[in-house]
Amino acid sequence: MALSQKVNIAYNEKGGPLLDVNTDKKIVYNTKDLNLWYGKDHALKNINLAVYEREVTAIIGPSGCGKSTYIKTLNRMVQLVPTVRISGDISYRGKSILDKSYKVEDLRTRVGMVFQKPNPFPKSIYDNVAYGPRIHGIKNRKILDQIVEKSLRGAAIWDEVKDRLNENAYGLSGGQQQRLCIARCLAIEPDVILMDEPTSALDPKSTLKVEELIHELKKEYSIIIVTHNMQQAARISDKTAFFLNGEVVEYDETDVIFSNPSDKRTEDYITGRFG
Amino acid sequence: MALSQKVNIAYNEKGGPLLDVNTDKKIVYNTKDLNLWYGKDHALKNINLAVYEREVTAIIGPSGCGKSTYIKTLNRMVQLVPTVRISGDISYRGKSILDKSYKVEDLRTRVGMVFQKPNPFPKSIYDNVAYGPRIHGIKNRKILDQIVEKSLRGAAIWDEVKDRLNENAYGLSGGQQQRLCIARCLAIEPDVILMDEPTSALDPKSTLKVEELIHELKKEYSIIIVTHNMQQAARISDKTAFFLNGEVVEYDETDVIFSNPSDKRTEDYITGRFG
Amino acid sequence: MEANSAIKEGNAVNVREMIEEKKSKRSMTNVIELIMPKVLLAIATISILTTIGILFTLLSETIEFFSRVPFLDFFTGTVLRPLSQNPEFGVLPLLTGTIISSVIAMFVAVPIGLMTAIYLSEYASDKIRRLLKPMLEILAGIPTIVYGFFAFTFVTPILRELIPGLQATNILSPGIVMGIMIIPMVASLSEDAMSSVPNSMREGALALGSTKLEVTKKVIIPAAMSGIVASFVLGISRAIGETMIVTIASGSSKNFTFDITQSMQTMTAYIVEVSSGDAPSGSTIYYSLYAVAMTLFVFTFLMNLLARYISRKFREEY
Amino acid sequence: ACGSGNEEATTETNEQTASDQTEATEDETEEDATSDLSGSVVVDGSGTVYPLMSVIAEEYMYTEQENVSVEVSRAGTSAGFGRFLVENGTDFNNASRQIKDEETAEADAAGFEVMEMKVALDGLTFVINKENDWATDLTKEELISIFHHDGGVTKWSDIRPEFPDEEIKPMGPNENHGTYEFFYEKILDKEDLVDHVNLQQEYSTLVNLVSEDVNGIAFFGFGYYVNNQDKLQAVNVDFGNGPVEPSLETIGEDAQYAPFTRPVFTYLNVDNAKAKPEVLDFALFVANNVNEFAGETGFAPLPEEEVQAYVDALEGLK
Amino acid sequence: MKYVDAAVVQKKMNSRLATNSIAKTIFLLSTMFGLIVLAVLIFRVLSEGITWINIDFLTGRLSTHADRAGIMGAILGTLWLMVVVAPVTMLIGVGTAIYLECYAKRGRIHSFIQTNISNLAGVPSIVFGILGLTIFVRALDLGNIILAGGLTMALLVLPIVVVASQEAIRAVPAQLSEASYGMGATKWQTIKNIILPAALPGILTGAILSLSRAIGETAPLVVIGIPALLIPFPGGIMDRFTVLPMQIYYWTLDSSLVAEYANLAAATIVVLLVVLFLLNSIAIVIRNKFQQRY
Ligand SMILES: Nc1ncnc2c1ncn2[C@@H]1O[C@H](COP(=O)(O)OP(=O)(O)OP(=O)(O)O)[C@@H](O)[C@H]1O
Ligand SMILES: Nc1ncnc2c1ncn2[C@@H]1O[C@H](COP(=O)(O)OP(=O)(O)OP(=O)(O)O)[C@@H](O)[C@H]1O
Ligand SMILES: [Mg+2]
Ligand SMILES: [Mg+2]
Ligand SMILES: O=P([O-])([O-])[O-]
Repeated sequence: MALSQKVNIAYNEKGGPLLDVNTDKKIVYNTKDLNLWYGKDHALKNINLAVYEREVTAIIGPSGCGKSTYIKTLNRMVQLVPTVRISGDISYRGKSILDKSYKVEDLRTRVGMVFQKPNPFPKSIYDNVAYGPRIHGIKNRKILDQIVEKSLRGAAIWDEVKDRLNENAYGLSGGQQQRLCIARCLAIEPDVILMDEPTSALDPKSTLKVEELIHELKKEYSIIIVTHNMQQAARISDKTAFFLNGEVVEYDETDVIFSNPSDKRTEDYITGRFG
Repeated sequence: MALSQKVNIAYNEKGGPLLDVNTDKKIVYNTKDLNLWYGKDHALKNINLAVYEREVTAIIGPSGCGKSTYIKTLNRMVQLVPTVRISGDISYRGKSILDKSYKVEDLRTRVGMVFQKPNPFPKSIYDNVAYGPRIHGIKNRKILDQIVEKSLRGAAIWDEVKDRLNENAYGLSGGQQQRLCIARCLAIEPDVILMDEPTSALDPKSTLKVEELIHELKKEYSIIIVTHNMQQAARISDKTAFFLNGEVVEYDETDVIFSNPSDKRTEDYITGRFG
Repeated sequence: MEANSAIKEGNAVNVREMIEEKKSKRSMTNVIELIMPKVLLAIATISILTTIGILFTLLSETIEFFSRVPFLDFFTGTVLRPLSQNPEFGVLPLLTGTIISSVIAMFVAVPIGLMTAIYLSEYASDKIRRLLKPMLEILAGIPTIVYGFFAFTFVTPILRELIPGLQATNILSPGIVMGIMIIPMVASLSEDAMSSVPNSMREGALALGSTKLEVTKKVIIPAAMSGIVASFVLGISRAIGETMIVTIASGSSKNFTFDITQSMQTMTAYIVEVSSGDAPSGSTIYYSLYAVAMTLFVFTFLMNLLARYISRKFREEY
Repeated sequence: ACGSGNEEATTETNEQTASDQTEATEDETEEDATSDLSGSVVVDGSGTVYPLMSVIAEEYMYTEQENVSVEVSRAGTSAGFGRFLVENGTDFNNASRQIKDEETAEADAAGFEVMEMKVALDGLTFVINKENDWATDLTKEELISIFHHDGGVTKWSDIRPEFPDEEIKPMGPNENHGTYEFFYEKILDKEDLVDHVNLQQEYSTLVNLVSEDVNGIAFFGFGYYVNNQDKLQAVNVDFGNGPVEPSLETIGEDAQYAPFTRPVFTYLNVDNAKAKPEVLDFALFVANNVNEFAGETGFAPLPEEEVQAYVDALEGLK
Repeated sequence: MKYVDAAVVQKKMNSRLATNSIAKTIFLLSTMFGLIVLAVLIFRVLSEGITWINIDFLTGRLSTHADRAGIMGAILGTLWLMVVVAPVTMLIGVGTAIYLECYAKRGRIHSFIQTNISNLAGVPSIVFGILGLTIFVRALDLGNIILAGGLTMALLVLPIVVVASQEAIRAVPAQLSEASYGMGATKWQTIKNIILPAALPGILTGAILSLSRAIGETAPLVVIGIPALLIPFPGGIMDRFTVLPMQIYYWTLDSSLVAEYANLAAATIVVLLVVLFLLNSIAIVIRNKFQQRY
C-alpha cells in the first residue's frame, strides 16, 4: 500500500493538516485532490501527497508527466501561465495556499526554488545572493555581508568565490552557477526548497557536489526535488513519488519504491522499460 | 573482415572505379580516403566506401557521427556550408565529383535527395513534382502531366492525391508529404536516391509505407539511406555501414553487421549499449 | 562502358534523355547564373551610392561655405542673420533650438515610453498586449505634418492657457508633440529589449518572493539596459531630424536663448525656411543650407553609431 | 463645391474642341488660336501678391484655358527674383517692391528682357493685437521709432508715457520678402531694424503671433490684414494730418495713406512670353482682369489707363 | 542564527505590495496616455474636417476658394509618386536584400553594406530632400517633377524595404532551398522559384509600410519645392505635382489668410489617415494570411 493512502493526519484548529499521526512527523505540504489544467490539457489529476519536514522528497516520472507542473504549483509559480485552472487544495503549514488571500510573495519567501537551468541574475555574485534580503528591506551592509557569506557557505561554494564576490555571476561554471542559485535561495532563509531537475544541466562532478549539498541542506530544510535520474532519486531522497500522465502512481519511502514497488508501472519505469 | 577491405575494383579508362571484381556488381559511388572538416572540426575521417547499383545501403551510427555529413557530400550539398574543407576523393560512375569541373547541378539531377523532415515547397502538389522537370527546361504541359503521374505512382501516393493535385502540399499529412518529396525526387529520374532519416519524423504507419516504397524503388534505383533506427536498417538494407566519430567502423552485408559484427563497437551499438 | 543505364526503357517519356537534351540548350540559364550576382551587387551598391551622394553633396557645398564663413564663426556664433544685408552665420541658435526641442521631446518620450514598455512587457496579459501594441504603432505611423497641425492648432493654445507668457510660436509645444510621436519608438524598442530577457530570470526573481515591480526594477531593467538606452538614443536621433512639427509650430525666429516659451528654430526648420525661400545658388545663404545639413547629418550619424555601439557593446550575456 | 456646374461646362467644350472649332468662352481674347492653349506658366515671388495672383491664375484656369497650368508659388520677392533671373527661370515674378538695378543687370546678363507690370496698390499695414487699446493711433514717426535700430524705443511707455510699461514685440516678414525691403529702403531709409525684431518667413506666423500677443506689432501688406480683421486690428497712422485708417479708399497713389502705399508688381520674362503663347496669354489675362480681383484680395485697383497700357504693350508682343 | 526576521519581512510585505499596485496603475496610465493623445488627435481632426469631406472635395480641383477646393490633384499626385516609388524601391530593396542574404559572403563587403543601410535608415528625411534637390532636381535638371520627388522618396524608404525583405528571406527555411538545390536547380532558379515566392508576403508587407511612409512624408518635398497653387491634375511622372501632405502644409500655413483652410487641412488629414490606415490594414492582412505554414 502506497504512502499516500497510509497517512493519518492531525489537523490544526483551522482544519489544516500538521502532523502525520502514524509517524509523528511534521507535515509541510499536504496536497488534496489537486487537479490542474492548461487550457483544456489536464496536466495534474487527483494528486494526493504529503511532504514531510526535513526530508528530501523526490518526484520522478517520464517527460511530460507533470513533475514540473506539480512542483511549480507548490509555490504558485504555475499561475504565471495565464491559461492555468486549478481545483483541489494544497495546504502549506496548515494554511491553504491556493486561497486568494494567501499572498504569493509571502509564500515564495518561505518556499525557495532552484531551477533546471542555473539562472543567476546578470549581476555580481554578491548582488545575486543579496537580492532576496534586499527586496525584503535589509539594507545594512554588515548584515548583508554576513548573510551572503553564510548562504554561500551553506551552498558549499564560499571557498570558490570568496575572492571574486564582485565579479559577474556569468563568469562561473554551470555547476558553480547552480550552487550560487541555491545560495541565493538560502539567503532568505526559506523553510522549503523546491528543486526542478537541479543537476540535469550539470556535468557528473558538479552533480555530485550538488547532491552532497542537498544531503547537508536536509538537516535544516525540507526539500522537494524533481529528477529523472533514478539513481539520483535513490541516492538522495527519503521519499519518492512516481508520476505518470499527471497522476501519482505510487508514493512511498524511497527504499520501498526502488526495491519493492507495489505498482507494475513503477517497476517498469524504474527498470527502464519505458520513458 | 569488413567489406570495405574486401572490395576488388575494376577501373575505367579514366581511372574511376566501376565494377567490384569479386562480386561482379556495378559500383555507383566509390569513396577513397575522404576527410572533411567544418572549420577546425574534423567531421569525416578517412572514409572508404563503395556503394553498389540497385542496392539499399544503410548508414547507421550515433548522433553526430557524421552520417548526414557523409551523405550530403555525395551530392555536394555539404558545400553549401561555407567553412567546409574536403580532401580525398569520391567518384560517381567513374568520375570524380569533387573535381571542380563536375557541375553540381548535373550531379544533383542524377542523384536525388530526400530529407529528414518532409520539405515540400509551399506550392500545389502538382507544382511540387513538376518543379524538377521544369527547372530543367521541360515546359510541355502534356509531358509534365505524364511525369507527375508517373512519379506520384512511383512514390505510391498517386491514389491518395490524384483528385487534389492543385491543392497546396501542406494540406497533406506528414507521411504523405514525405512520399510527395520522394515523388518530387523521382520526377527527374535520378540514378541514385539519398535519404537522410526519411522516416524519423513519421508515425509508424507512414514509416511502414515509406519502407515498402524503398523496397520497390530499389528495383530501379540505387539507394543510400541514413537511419538511426537499427530495425529499419536491418529490414530494408542490403549493406550497412556503421559510423562512429566520423569514421567507418564497419561496412558489410547487413546480415553480417547485425548477426555477426566483427568490431566490438558495432556490436555494442547494435545491442543498444551506447548511443 | 556506358555507365548511365537506360533502365527506364518503355516509358512514355524519357525524362533523363530530355534533361540531357535540354541541357545543351540551356546556355541562357548559365548566363543568368553568371550575371545575376553581378547585377544584384550593382543594385546593392545603390545604397552605398546614396550615402556617397549625400556625403558628396553636403561636403562639397559645405567646404565652399567655410571658405566664405570661418569655421569658428559658424560654430561659436550666437547670431544667425542669413538674409540680412550684413549676414551673420552663427549656428548656435539652431543648435540650441535643436537640442532644446529634442530634450523636451525626450522628457516626454523617455518616461512615458519606458513605462509603457514596462507595462506591456511585464504587466499586461498577452491579450492586452496584442491589442495595445498595434494601437501604439498607429501613433508611430501618423505623418509628422499631422502632428505639426496638432501642435499648432491644439497643443499650443492649451499650453498658452496654462503658461502665461508662452509665445504663440514656441519650442515647448512642438517639443512635447515630438515626444509623443517618439513614444511608440522608445516603447517598442525598450519592450523588445525587456521581453528578450529570458523568462528564467523573471522566474528566479519571482521565486524569491519579489513583486513584479521589484523584478522589473532590479532584474529586467538592468538586464535590458543596453537595449533601453539604445532606444533613447535612437529617439533623440529621431527628434533631432524631425522637421515639420517644429517648422509649423515654432516659427522661424533665430533666437539664441534657453527660454522654452520662446520661438526657436531648429536645424531642420532652417533648411525648410531657406529652401522654401529658394536661395539662389551661389549665395552664401545657399551654401549655409548645406553646412547646416552637414551638421545635422553628423549629429544624427553619431547618434545612430552610438545607439548601435551601446546595444552591441553592453549586450548582457545570459 | 459651387462653381462645379460651370467647370463641367467648360470641360466639355474643351474636350469637344480638340482642334480648332473653338469659340472663346470669354471674348477678351481676340484671336481664336489662343483659346486652345496648353503648357505651363510658372509664377513665383511675393507672398503679398500671392493672394491676388493665385485668384487670377485660378480664374484663368477655371474659365479661360483648361489645359494651361499656371503654378503659383510664393518664396518672397527677393527669393523669387533668384529663380526668375536665371536661364530657364520662372515666367513671372511677383514683387512687392520694384526691381533693383542689380537685378535688372542680372537679367541683361542672362540675356532676356523683363517687362514690369504694376498690378495693384498695397498699403503697408501695421497690425496690433485686438486687446491693445492704446496703440490704435500712432504717428508715422512713432511707428518708425519702434522698428528703427536707433529709435530708442523698447517699451510702449518709451513712446508715450501713458502707454503701458511693457516690452514691445516688433515683428515682420524676413528678408526673403519685398515687404521687408520696401520697409527697409523706403520707410527706414536703409537704416537697420532693431535687433530684437522677430522676422518670419510665413505671414501666417506673424498673424498668429500678433493675434496672441498684446504687445506684438507687425507690418505687412493690407491684404493679410483684411483677411484677419477678426483677429487683428490695424494701426491708424498719423502722417501729419490726423490718423488715417488703412482701407481700400485711403490706399492710393494720391490718397491719405499714400506715404505707406506702394505699388505691387509682377515681372514678365518677355522672351518666354514670345516663345510660349500661353505665357503671353496669361499676361494679357492678368492685365485685363487684375482690377476686377484687386479689391476682393485687399488691394486698391490701378487707374484703367495704366492697365490698358500694359494690354497694348502685350498685344504688341504677339 | 537567523538574519531574516520573519516579522519584519511580514511588515514590509504590505507596503511592497502597495507600491507594486501603484506602480502598475502608473504604468497603465502611461500606456493609456499615448492612446488618449491618439484619440484626441483623431477626434480633433475629424470634428474639424469631416463635414468638409464630400464627393466634390475628393474629386474636385484645387482652388483658392475654400468652398470649391478639391484634393483630386493631390490624390493623383500621391498616386503618381507611388508609381515611381513602388517599383524603384522594390527593385533596389529586394535586389539588395537578395544580394546580402544569398550571395554576399559574410565579411567586409557584407557588413559594410549592412552598416550603411542601417545608417541610411537614421538619416533625417530633410537631408534626403537636399540630396534630391541637388542631384535630381538640379544636377540632372529634372525640375520639381514627380520623377524627381519619387526617386528622392524611394531612396528615403529604401532601408525599410531592404530590412523587411532580408528578414523575410531569412525566414524561408533552409530545407526548402536545400530541396531545390537537391534537384539540381541553380542558385538563381532556387531564389526565383522557391525563396522569393515564400518570402513574398514579408517583402510585400515591408513594401507597403515603406509606401505609407513615403505617402506621409513632407519635409523632402518642401525642400524640392512644390508650388502652393497647382490646379491641373498630373498626368504622368514628368509632370509637376502636389501631394496630400503638402496640401495640408500649405493650408495650415494659409489658415491665417482664409480661416476655412484649417478645415480643408483637417479634411485632407482625414483622407490621408484613411489611406494610411487602409494600407496598413492590407499589410496586416497579408502578414496574417500568408503567415508561415512550413
Ligand atoms: N505553459 C504550459 N502551457 C500549456 N501546457 C503546458 C505548459 N507547461 C507544461 N504543459 C503541459 O503539461 C504537461 C506536464 O508538463 P510538465 O512540464 O509538468 O512535465 P514534466 O514532467 O516536468 O516533464 P519534463 O521531464 O520534460 O520536464 C505536459 O503535457 C506539457 O505539455
Ligand atoms: N553546418 C555545420 N557547421 C559546423 N559543424 C557541423 C555542421 N553540421 C554538422 N556539424 C558537425 O559535424 C558533426 C557531424 O554532424 P552530422 O550532422 O553529420 O551528424 P549525424 O550523424 O547526421 O547526426 P544526427 O543523427 O544527429 O543527424 C557533428 O559534430 C556536428 O556538430
Ligand atoms: Mg519539467
Ligand atoms: Mg543527421
Ligand atoms: O512676400 P513679399 O511680398 O513681402 O515679398
